[in-house]
Amino acid sequence: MVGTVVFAVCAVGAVASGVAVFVVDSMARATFALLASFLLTGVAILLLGLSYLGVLVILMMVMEMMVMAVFMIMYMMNPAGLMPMTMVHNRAGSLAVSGVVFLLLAAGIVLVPWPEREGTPPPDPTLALGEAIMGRHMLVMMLVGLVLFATMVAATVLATHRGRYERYGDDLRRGRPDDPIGGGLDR
Amino acid sequence: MSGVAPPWAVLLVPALLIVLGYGAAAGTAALRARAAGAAPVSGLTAPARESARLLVQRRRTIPGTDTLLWRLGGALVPVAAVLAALVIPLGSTAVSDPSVGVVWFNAMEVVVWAALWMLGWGANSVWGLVGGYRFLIQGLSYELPHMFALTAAALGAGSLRVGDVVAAQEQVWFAVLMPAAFVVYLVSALAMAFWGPFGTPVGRDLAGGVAAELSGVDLLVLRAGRYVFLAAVAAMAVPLFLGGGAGPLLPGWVWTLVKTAGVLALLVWLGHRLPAVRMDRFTEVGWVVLVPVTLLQVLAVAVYVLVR
Amino acid sequence: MDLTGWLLRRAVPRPFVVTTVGGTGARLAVERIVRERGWRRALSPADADLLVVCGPANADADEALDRVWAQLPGPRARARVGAPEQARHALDTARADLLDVAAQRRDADARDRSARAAADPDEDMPGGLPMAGRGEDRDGLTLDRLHLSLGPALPDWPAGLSLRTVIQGDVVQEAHVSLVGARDGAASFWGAPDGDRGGRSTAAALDSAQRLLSVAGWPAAALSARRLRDALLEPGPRPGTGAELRRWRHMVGRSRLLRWSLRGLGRVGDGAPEELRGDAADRWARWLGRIGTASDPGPPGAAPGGPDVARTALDLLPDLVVGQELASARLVVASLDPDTEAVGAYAPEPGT
Amino acid sequence: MMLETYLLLAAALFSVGLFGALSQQSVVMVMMGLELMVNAVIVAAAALWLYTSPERPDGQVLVLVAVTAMAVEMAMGFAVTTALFRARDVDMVDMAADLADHRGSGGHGGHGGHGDHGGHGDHSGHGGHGNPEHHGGHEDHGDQGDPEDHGGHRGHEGSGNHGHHGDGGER
Repeated sequence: MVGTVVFAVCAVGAVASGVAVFVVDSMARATFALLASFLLTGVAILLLGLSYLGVLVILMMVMEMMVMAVFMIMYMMNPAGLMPMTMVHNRAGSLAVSGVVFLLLAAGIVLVPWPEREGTPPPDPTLALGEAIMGRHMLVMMLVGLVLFATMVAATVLATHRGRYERYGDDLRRGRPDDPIGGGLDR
Repeated sequence: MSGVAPPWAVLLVPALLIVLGYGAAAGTAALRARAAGAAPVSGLTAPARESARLLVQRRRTIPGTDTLLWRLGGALVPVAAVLAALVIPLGSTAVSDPSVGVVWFNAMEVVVWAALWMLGWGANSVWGLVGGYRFLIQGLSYELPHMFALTAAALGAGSLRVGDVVAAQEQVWFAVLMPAAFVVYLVSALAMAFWGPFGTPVGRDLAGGVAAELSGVDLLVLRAGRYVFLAAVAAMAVPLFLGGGAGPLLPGWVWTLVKTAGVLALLVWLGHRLPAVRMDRFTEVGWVVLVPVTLLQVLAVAVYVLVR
Repeated sequence: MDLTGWLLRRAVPRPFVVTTVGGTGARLAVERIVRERGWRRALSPADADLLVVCGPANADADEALDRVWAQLPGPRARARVGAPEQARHALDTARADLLDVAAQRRDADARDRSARAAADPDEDMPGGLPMAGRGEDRDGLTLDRLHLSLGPALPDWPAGLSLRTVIQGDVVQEAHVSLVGARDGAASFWGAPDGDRGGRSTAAALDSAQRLLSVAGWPAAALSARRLRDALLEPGPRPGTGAELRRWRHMVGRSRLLRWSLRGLGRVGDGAPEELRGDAADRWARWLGRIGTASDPGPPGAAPGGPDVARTALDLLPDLVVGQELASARLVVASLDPDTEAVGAYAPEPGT
Repeated sequence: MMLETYLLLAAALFSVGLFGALSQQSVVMVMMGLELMVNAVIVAAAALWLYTSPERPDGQVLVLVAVTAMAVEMAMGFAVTTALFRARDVDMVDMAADLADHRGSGGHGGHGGHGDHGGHGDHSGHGGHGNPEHHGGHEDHGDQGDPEDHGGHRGHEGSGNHGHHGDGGER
């Protein structure tokens, strides 16, 4: 069966590239390994019939990883991995903890008697999702929107060291902002 | 309205895209020849002769390159173009018409971000790296307006399926109904194909930018991939805004090709007539002007859908 | 049949044109032939198969040129055009070298062998490259700083100019100007006496304009400017050129996008010579004005700036590009377009 | 049976992410670990939705929330990293431990964090051969490397290696 084969390839590939993230020396390659892991899980989600969420994961992760790549290069030492080095602490402990967690989870997954499926998947899951977040679960949508907006503002405030007083002068009377490099609209 | 094509059509997509892309390259060369004072006809063979040169040219090995990412990046550009084009209907049939076709197109088109950045990074050169950064900021500037333009079309049709978007334009084309979204789509089409005025990631002032260290087949793949990608985004404008294969007399697939060629010709002509847009200036325009404009466009479309 | 040779004969060569100080005349001749044959100039050595050096040889420039030569991937050929008359023959010879498949194969094998011989892994410097250091920057992030040398072998760049910069990301943090291969007593091509109806002054402005247009990413307009420049420099009568010049000027002069891109870049105060004052958009408008007055058969336009203007431009350059992005820095250089041939030997003032 | 397979995939991704989040020193790498864990949640939620209660949309909504959480985590993570880096020149979690006020704040900031580790390798590369050799620069310009550059061995990042570049085409 094609679906099973595709899923097997995706699952193994996703875990393998997830491991690769913490194995490769080069930060650029680590970023793209993470991206590969996300893309493969995106395909796995597509196999479940969740076409919108699967494609959304792919779309979002490509953009997010590209932004991440920039920060990797900015802040990481040795981003190309040209000089072999390790940046880990307590490797054995982490390995043990995560190994135990995996075994526990796996045991739970195998042992728990999962309930039988109730009902059938909707013909168009995207429509079902849209009706849910615009209907019964609208609170979720509103919260998500608010959180995203708050994140934008907070992240910008944290990341920048120039406020409007630097830009428009102490009494905010400057007509054109005093930026190191001006924008296209002079504002 | 829409159907799904037989499997062999998967091969037809790249073939058509290559033909259209060659046309765009030849058109560019013809306009160039005219500007140089030569006969425009000589432009028709120029892309083929350039390909011949690049096929003979040797590939380069440079110390300190990230060869895996470098080669992968170049190959991704045409691959992303073909994948994005899979959902574009030719007439009334597409290779695949998933229920989220518009989002699929968007996701595949974003892959070019990764491709160009890998190319710039992998070559281990300042020019390439700066070119890669430039394309990222270009992406961050055009992507939101572009997404809202797509949203407007999807909203007008009430569906993310490309076939439904075409079907919704039986009365009036979306280019007429939502002109701002159409214009923004054309601008972002130029930007995502890093072509013409948005070609600074591979610009002359950076000695070729992300392509500065490429030679031979690698360069051929990137250059050809860029034209193929331009053809794909031009082709997507047809089902989204220009009524798909609708038109009198001729069959639907001919109309699709004619309209695609028209959009492509417009993009090529714009690339000929406009100087490069500097990204440090355009970013502010993108966020302060284009995002609100497209948001208002989406609002207008929403009201129209409600009162219709 | 021999596929490589067959493809090579059909390929259009792509020359990487480098100008040394004193080579403007040769460059114009080469650019003219390149344009007439439908060739295109390469953007980088990696893209090129011909290295065309315009101008007299000098030791400093030759060292840089040898490095560029080593970067041509091959098949490759090299041409030196010392004087305008030699251009056609030199390019024909280089093209013939390019088509000599057997010789190209020998060259490739020799390079492969020497590359293998030179390969020596170095533990401290991966790939033989030293590591980047860090430094203060304008955003207070202390990021990596890279050394980037702009010129002398860069397309659309003043002959012999070398701008050694320290950049972070793509922002220029430090810049030092020097001239490679410049010597006192060399004659400027554009400064030569103008015997032919003001055509030379207009051509000089057009040459500056085409360079700025190339850097500003408008290749089509730049190409037209080169064609008109070549027409103006022709000794005989030039029917129709005036009308075409007006059309071209109308097209580029109307472009608001271009003015928007140039606005606010490289602002020079009123103390400087008049040719340099204002920002890049002002200088661009002045060139257009000069082209405009000369496109009508009237009095010859003012001669382009002499040695003092060029020298002032070089002195101002470091301060104008520091804090700018690479794209802006290149536009600033193109908008000043210092006539490096007029300057003679140049040493920046001590302390800069 | 498919449900268990999907959940095992999720468990594996979660464990790998947990390992990364626990073992890595760099803030950005820790974030990569966290993202893998959120990714595992997405897979698990999607599979549970499909195989237990596909008629209720809650599973899908949970996936949407997880995707949002990922975006928020990344945006805030980078903002905090930038702020930390600007204020303290720190990008390692250990070095930021004094934020919790049980370590002195000396000793960690400064250039040490980077200098210890062999520098920003690639950049050098970029500087290194991007251009000088390329468009013909000067071999000697490294000697004006600024004194702030720690450790003299990276004083002249931009200069070297003219000879190598480009001399090895391959067929």
